[in-house]
Amino acid sequence: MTLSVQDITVRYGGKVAVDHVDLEVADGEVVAVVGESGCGKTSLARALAGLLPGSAEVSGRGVLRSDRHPDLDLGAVEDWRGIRGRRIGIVPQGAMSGLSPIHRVEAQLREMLTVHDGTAEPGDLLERVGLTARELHSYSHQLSGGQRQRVAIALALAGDPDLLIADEPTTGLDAVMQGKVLGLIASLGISTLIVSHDMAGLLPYADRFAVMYAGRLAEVVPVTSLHQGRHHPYTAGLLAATPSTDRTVTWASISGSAPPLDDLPEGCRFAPRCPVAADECRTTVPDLRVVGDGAVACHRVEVATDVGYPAVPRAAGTCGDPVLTMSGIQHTYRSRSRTTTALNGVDLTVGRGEIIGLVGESGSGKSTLARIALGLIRPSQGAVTLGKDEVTGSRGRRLRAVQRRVGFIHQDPYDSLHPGMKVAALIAEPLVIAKVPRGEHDGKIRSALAAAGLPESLLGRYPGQLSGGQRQRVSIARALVNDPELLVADEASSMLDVSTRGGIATTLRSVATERGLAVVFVTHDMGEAIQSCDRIVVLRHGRVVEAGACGTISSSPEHEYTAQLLAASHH
Amino acid sequence: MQFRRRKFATSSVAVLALMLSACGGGGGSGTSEPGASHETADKVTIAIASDEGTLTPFTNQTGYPGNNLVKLVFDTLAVVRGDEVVGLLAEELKTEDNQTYTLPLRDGLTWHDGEELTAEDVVFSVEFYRDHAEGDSAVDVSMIEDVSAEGSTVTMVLDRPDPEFSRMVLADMAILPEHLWADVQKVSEAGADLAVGSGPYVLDSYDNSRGYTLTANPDYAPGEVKVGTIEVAVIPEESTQFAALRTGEIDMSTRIVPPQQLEQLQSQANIEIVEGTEFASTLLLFNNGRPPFDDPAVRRAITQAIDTRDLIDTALLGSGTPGSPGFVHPASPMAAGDGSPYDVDAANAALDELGAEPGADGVRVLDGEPMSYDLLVQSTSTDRLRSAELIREMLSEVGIEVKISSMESDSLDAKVWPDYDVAQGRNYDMSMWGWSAPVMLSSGLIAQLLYSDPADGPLNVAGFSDPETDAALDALTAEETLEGRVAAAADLQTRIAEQAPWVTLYYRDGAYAFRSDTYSGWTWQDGRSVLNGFSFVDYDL
Amino acid sequence: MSAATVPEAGARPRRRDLLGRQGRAGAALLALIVGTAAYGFFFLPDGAGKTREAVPYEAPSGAHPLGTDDLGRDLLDQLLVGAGTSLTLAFLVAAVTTVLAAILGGMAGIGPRWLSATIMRGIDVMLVLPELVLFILVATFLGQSFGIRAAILALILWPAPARVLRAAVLTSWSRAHFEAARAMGAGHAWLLARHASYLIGPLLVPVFVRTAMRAIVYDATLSFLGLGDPTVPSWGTTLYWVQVNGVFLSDAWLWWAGPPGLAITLTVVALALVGTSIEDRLNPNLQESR
Amino acid sequence: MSAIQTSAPDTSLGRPGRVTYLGGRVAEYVVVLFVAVTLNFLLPRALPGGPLKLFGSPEALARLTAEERAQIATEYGFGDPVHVQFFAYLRSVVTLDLGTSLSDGRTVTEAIGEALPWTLLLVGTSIVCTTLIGIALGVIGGLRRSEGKGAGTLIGAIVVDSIPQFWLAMVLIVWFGVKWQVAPTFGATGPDGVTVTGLAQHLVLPVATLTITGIGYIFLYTRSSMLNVLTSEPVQHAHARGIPRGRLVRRHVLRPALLPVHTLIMLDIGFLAAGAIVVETVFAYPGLGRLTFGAIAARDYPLMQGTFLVLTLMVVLMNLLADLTYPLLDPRTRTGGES
Repeated sequence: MTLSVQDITVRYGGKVAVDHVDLEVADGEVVAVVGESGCGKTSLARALAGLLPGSAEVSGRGVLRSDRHPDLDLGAVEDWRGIRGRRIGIVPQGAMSGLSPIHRVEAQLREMLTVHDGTAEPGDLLERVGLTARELHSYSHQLSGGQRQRVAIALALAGDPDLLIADEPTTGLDAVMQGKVLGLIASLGISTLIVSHDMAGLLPYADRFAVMYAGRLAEVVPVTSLHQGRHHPYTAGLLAATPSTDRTVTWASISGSAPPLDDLPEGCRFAPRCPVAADECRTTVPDLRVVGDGAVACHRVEVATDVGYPAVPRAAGTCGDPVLTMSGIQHTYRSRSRTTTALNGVDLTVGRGEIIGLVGESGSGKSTLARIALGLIRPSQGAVTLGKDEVTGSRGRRLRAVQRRVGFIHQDPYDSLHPGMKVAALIAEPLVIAKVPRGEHDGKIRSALAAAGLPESLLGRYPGQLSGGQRQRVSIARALVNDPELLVADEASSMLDVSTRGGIATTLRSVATERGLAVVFVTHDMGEAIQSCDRIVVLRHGRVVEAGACGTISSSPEHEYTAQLLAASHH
Repeated sequence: MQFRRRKFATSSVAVLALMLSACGGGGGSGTSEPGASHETADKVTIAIASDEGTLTPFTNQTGYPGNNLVKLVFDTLAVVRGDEVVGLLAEELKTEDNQTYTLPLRDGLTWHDGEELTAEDVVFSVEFYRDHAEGDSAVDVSMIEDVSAEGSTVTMVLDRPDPEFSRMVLADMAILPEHLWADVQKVSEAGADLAVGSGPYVLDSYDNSRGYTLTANPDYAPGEVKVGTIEVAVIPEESTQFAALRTGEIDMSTRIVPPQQLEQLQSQANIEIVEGTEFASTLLLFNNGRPPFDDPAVRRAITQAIDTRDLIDTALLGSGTPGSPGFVHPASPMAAGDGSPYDVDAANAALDELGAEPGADGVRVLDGEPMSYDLLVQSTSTDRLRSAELIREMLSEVGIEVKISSMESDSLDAKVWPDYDVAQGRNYDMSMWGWSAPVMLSSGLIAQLLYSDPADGPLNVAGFSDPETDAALDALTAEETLEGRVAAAADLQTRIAEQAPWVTLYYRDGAYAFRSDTYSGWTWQDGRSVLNGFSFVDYDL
Repeated sequence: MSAATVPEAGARPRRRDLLGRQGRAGAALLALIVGTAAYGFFFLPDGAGKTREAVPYEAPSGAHPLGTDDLGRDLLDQLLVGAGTSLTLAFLVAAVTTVLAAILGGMAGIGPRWLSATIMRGIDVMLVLPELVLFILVATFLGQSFGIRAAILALILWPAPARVLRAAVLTSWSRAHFEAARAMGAGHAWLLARHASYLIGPLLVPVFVRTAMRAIVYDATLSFLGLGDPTVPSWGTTLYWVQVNGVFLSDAWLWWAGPPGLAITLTVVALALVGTSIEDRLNPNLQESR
Repeated sequence: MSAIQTSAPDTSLGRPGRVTYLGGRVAEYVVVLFVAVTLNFLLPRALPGGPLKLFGSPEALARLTAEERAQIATEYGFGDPVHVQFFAYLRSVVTLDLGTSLSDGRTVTEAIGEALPWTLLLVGTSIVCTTLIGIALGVIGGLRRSEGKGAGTLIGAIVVDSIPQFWLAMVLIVWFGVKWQVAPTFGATGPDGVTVTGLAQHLVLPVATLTITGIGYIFLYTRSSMLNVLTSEPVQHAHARGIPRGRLVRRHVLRPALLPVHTLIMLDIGFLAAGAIVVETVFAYPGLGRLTFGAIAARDYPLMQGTFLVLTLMVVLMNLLADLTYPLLDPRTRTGGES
């Protein structure tokens, strides 16, 4: 047993972020701590490495064992020098931007080796993470994201640690690269604790999962028994909420969102969102009990074998007249002396009631295409028409009039809502801009609110008081309020927890069907596209590599790249 | 006659505005009492306010102290001692009719480079000044009709008799070495290598960082030099100069000690003050061409409302002489009568008589116009600023409102004296103004202030015009003897007092501080303060 | 950035406390100074500090707590009346500069490319010219009345803040809620009024404050160099007369030179406290570390 | 952030390259100099009294006839059309013939040449002192602030930053010069000419003035830069990787934190030279500042134009130097790649 901690509790000024958690990591084992944002997983990992800010109080016991070093009582550590980096290696969150910008890779590795008495050579370390000695002389800005992540792992290995803690090691990487990095970590043979929100992505690589919810452990389960036996409804929900590239597997979502730390429910904290919750769940805190190979904290684990989470509906199958037509779109960005072709001869048509998935990795041009559809970017060549009006030819007032017929859902739910406006004002903004008479506002707002699945009680709140899912629903309501013909959702769910993504997709589907809207759904997640769209357009380097119905693409991709994407989101 | 002051001195910085070229004998304060010891010194450090260029007669920046320094390097034919003008390079000044001057040169005169100084050099100098009228230090020699050398004697013949010629020209014209200056074309670019004169001091070095080093001329014929080296440091800030004087880093400050610091400096051990009369005047100028200042009665009434004694006591803390109504300084040989016309009741009565009744706000209304006037003042001249503020107070007592407008001196000049050409008119109500010492000491210059014809009165910035005064001026300049001029000047002063083309407010007194523990031989020379040959040389004239 | 970095989504609405403790202390100090100036302006009799009330150079006494100047005028009155002039100038300059900087910075940020380029080059040129020399030159040539001084200061001080504001405009324009609003068909006016004001508005305060600071110090320096208007009471004017009268070399500097110098320093400190506090708070990096 | 990330192209194959970039900067500076020269050309032509003022004393002018006036204008080149005058002026600037200082006999180039070394000495020493002290305090202030302390230092720096320069200069003269007599009050050299001790002693008070009034700015800037870097991801990560604090500060914080300070200091040198006007005047230090002030006081227009031009040139050169040296310190601008 490399690591065994008991009763870890982390408080921030009275708010409990991690609530009496026990955890063990066996020698060479890869343990994944998963859960939605705010569930305490990062706090747990940081507590283990002594990286919490001074304002946090930590209590509990923990022992770090190894055959090369004496046992270490983590609870008693006051000075973390000689522990971090040497006994516990850290791959911090966002390692992409966390390398020193002013030192070469070799210097950074040497520093770690010197500081932590490492015996390896920098070149060996790079080789171990799948890089070559060529990268030794590079600066971090000369490396790709995946390379940087590997360097960060090499840095963590320099001190030959007993335990590796990796916090969200795949953030910011493309799907294909995510798998490679996780595979690398799992193959190192070191006892590892990975913190992640992507449970499905870790399935092939983790030995054991510790599922956290609202600061508590919901379940601890070996990966081998994950698809059998009884589980916590939350674990089941997380798995069901991950969109599969197999169109025959349904995609579900967990309703609601995780509770804030200062407003935790009595009893089982998951009870308000749990489809099988009973009275007992709302009053009594469930203990972590051994169930099968693992342990589950649920009163209802016996009845929870088949939890009925709401599934994302499929298309009705009818597709109306074309609403948006883009033809021969070409776009180049110019900076001082270089030009970059972002789009090259893209055609796209979206009809009434249809959801089109625009899929591609970062840099594929999908967001540029969405912005051209919105009239935010004028393409270098090509034409865009909305209904009968040409978008590309309009300017000024006329362009703005066309834009008012399109709803836009921005990727970032945290920044796309003006922090100083209340929900009511946010939703009314398109009406005010379009100079819709005041009298009509109320009705339109209410109907949009209902369509987006939001209670009216939120109208008086500021965005800062809402969860990510709620904010994105505000964005949807705002996009719908002025009865648009077209909805453009740019990675609308990418920054949301996996549990709520399905909910957003459900809402989009229902407005497409009920209101006859044409929807452009931009995403980098092949599974999500297959599950929620009617047709899919795959973009790569500004060109369409494949387009077709979801079912066809899912079962028999024609282009190699499409197949790669499907493989990367295999789950 | 020539003005030695640099361009901005007339109208701006009063501290620097002591213009001291041709100087007046005149009563005054003579010499200071020297300290007990320290009659000679190896080295004396003095501070000046700004760089003075290469110390040639054409390149000094200011009249005082720049011209004074030049005159330590370059000697003149004559020098003013007390009330009289005596020969310096000239053995004596001989004239029968004030028109032909015969000037035998002293024996053994040499230039600093060892060359002999001859009568030809004097003739060359006169011709050189005639050809180089430009530049502010040039001497006006246009009245010399003929100059010739015979042996070591120079003879000059004037176009008409002028009793003030010795003082105005002979005592002011620095003699130039022909062998160095004959080829000089552009005098404004004369370098330090041309600063070779025949005076008591040799310019040893001039550099920006250390200022000037003047060393005693060992072969100086007219007398014995008492101070071995004079170091001249440039210190722009007045406070820094006096701070350095206190620490002993300098031995004399060429700035007039502000009255308010006199007591303080005097109380310090080893610092002494030498005081004397200065002839620069400070005026309140009326635009005589603009109503109501075209009426002498109004001008007189305002004159009566101003308490010049109070101005001196307050703005100068007593270090000044009240302005004489006839303009001429009481210490001048041409002075005639003084006594202040200050009388508020009389001023009020005069204004009442003119029909200027007080309006609603207490400001009188004259001919339908409120008596409210702008008073221009140079923002860099502190005593004039303060005086202007006091005048505002005084005139409000008689129901006249004054609005002070302080401006940079060039801008003020542009309003009072556009293009320095009085024929172009003027644009102001009232302005603070001042003339330098030469104007006070030369009857010809006084005439230039008042002649109504711009050709004869190029300095008539007040726009004064009065036929009777013109006649009085004609009479004055026609006099061929000094005595005659003094008498005619008395008539003129009565006329000025009556016409009041301006208010002569005061003449500042000079006061200079020095370290008595280094050198105490500082000697006051009227018109040239203490920075003059008498402070450094035991003359044998 | 993943959603995981955003802590506690349900937290209370963030009150925009832009000042903080230091800033509040600065604001209080500033209020005190402005109050004093207002007192001088409204409650002192006309001509206070301009009329002779006692003998010149009087040491502090009950009647004249700060003594009298070289004309026998009350120095306390001058300090109070001078506060009005100095602060009015500073705030006037700051206001004009801020508006100028906002307009030009804004145009450089969102205007057409040629306009933006022209303005930016202009700013670069202005920033490279030595400010103080420029002040002195222009003041020498154009005159030194209150209005001209204010105009010169504003004209010379605008480029630096304009550059800051342009950067802010550019940053704001790339914010998601701007893009969302633009996609709704919102015009520039709406973006400015509803969205930019929220982000840039708070930035105007430090810009204003910073300009006011520099205006006060520069004006005092100009006055000191004799390029002010020595007949209008202001702190710089008092210091000019201090200098002229050699007060620094006597004991009187304590009550004559000290108070205006201290007043300038205090005002600038107060402004700086407000400015740095707001800047600190608007800097997201610092906010996180709080 | 993400919005930009997804919409901006990043198939970067290196920046446009230093040469083009520097070329642009140099062109910019040429424009700056051109504007300065133009301003210089225009100012004397806008002044009261007109160009005649360049000729001589008012009294001398007063006697001139109209013909003589016209003749002078022609002689001094003011009679020509403005564009001819302008090109003549440009030519004189390019050939470094800045004219002759009004009647002090020296050429402007000569006067400036004499003054410049003193200003460089004074400003150079001050920059060294200011930089060392300011940065040291700023680093400490930044580190303490990151620990939630150091408000006192901040307020101290703000106070120091707020003191009017001339005021401080006078106070220093009175106390250190006159009262305690520990340092000379004026000038650059002692009575024995140029000696090391003499130079050093005469630098004390002016350098102290420039330093004290200068450190506040550097301090605030360094502190803010430190805070930015301390909270940056690379530093946070290095901390997480177990790099000890001392090493962390030395290796990972200081250099990136001082990068922007470097630029600031380079720019400051130019501005300090201008700021030295006050200090050099008060302490009678024989540099460019005193020369400028003297020229202004005496309305010596050619000299004024010359010093203004040289000061501008200094600022521009420092800007250029900052541009040139920055890549030596920051590999990101040296080796290309996305920023």
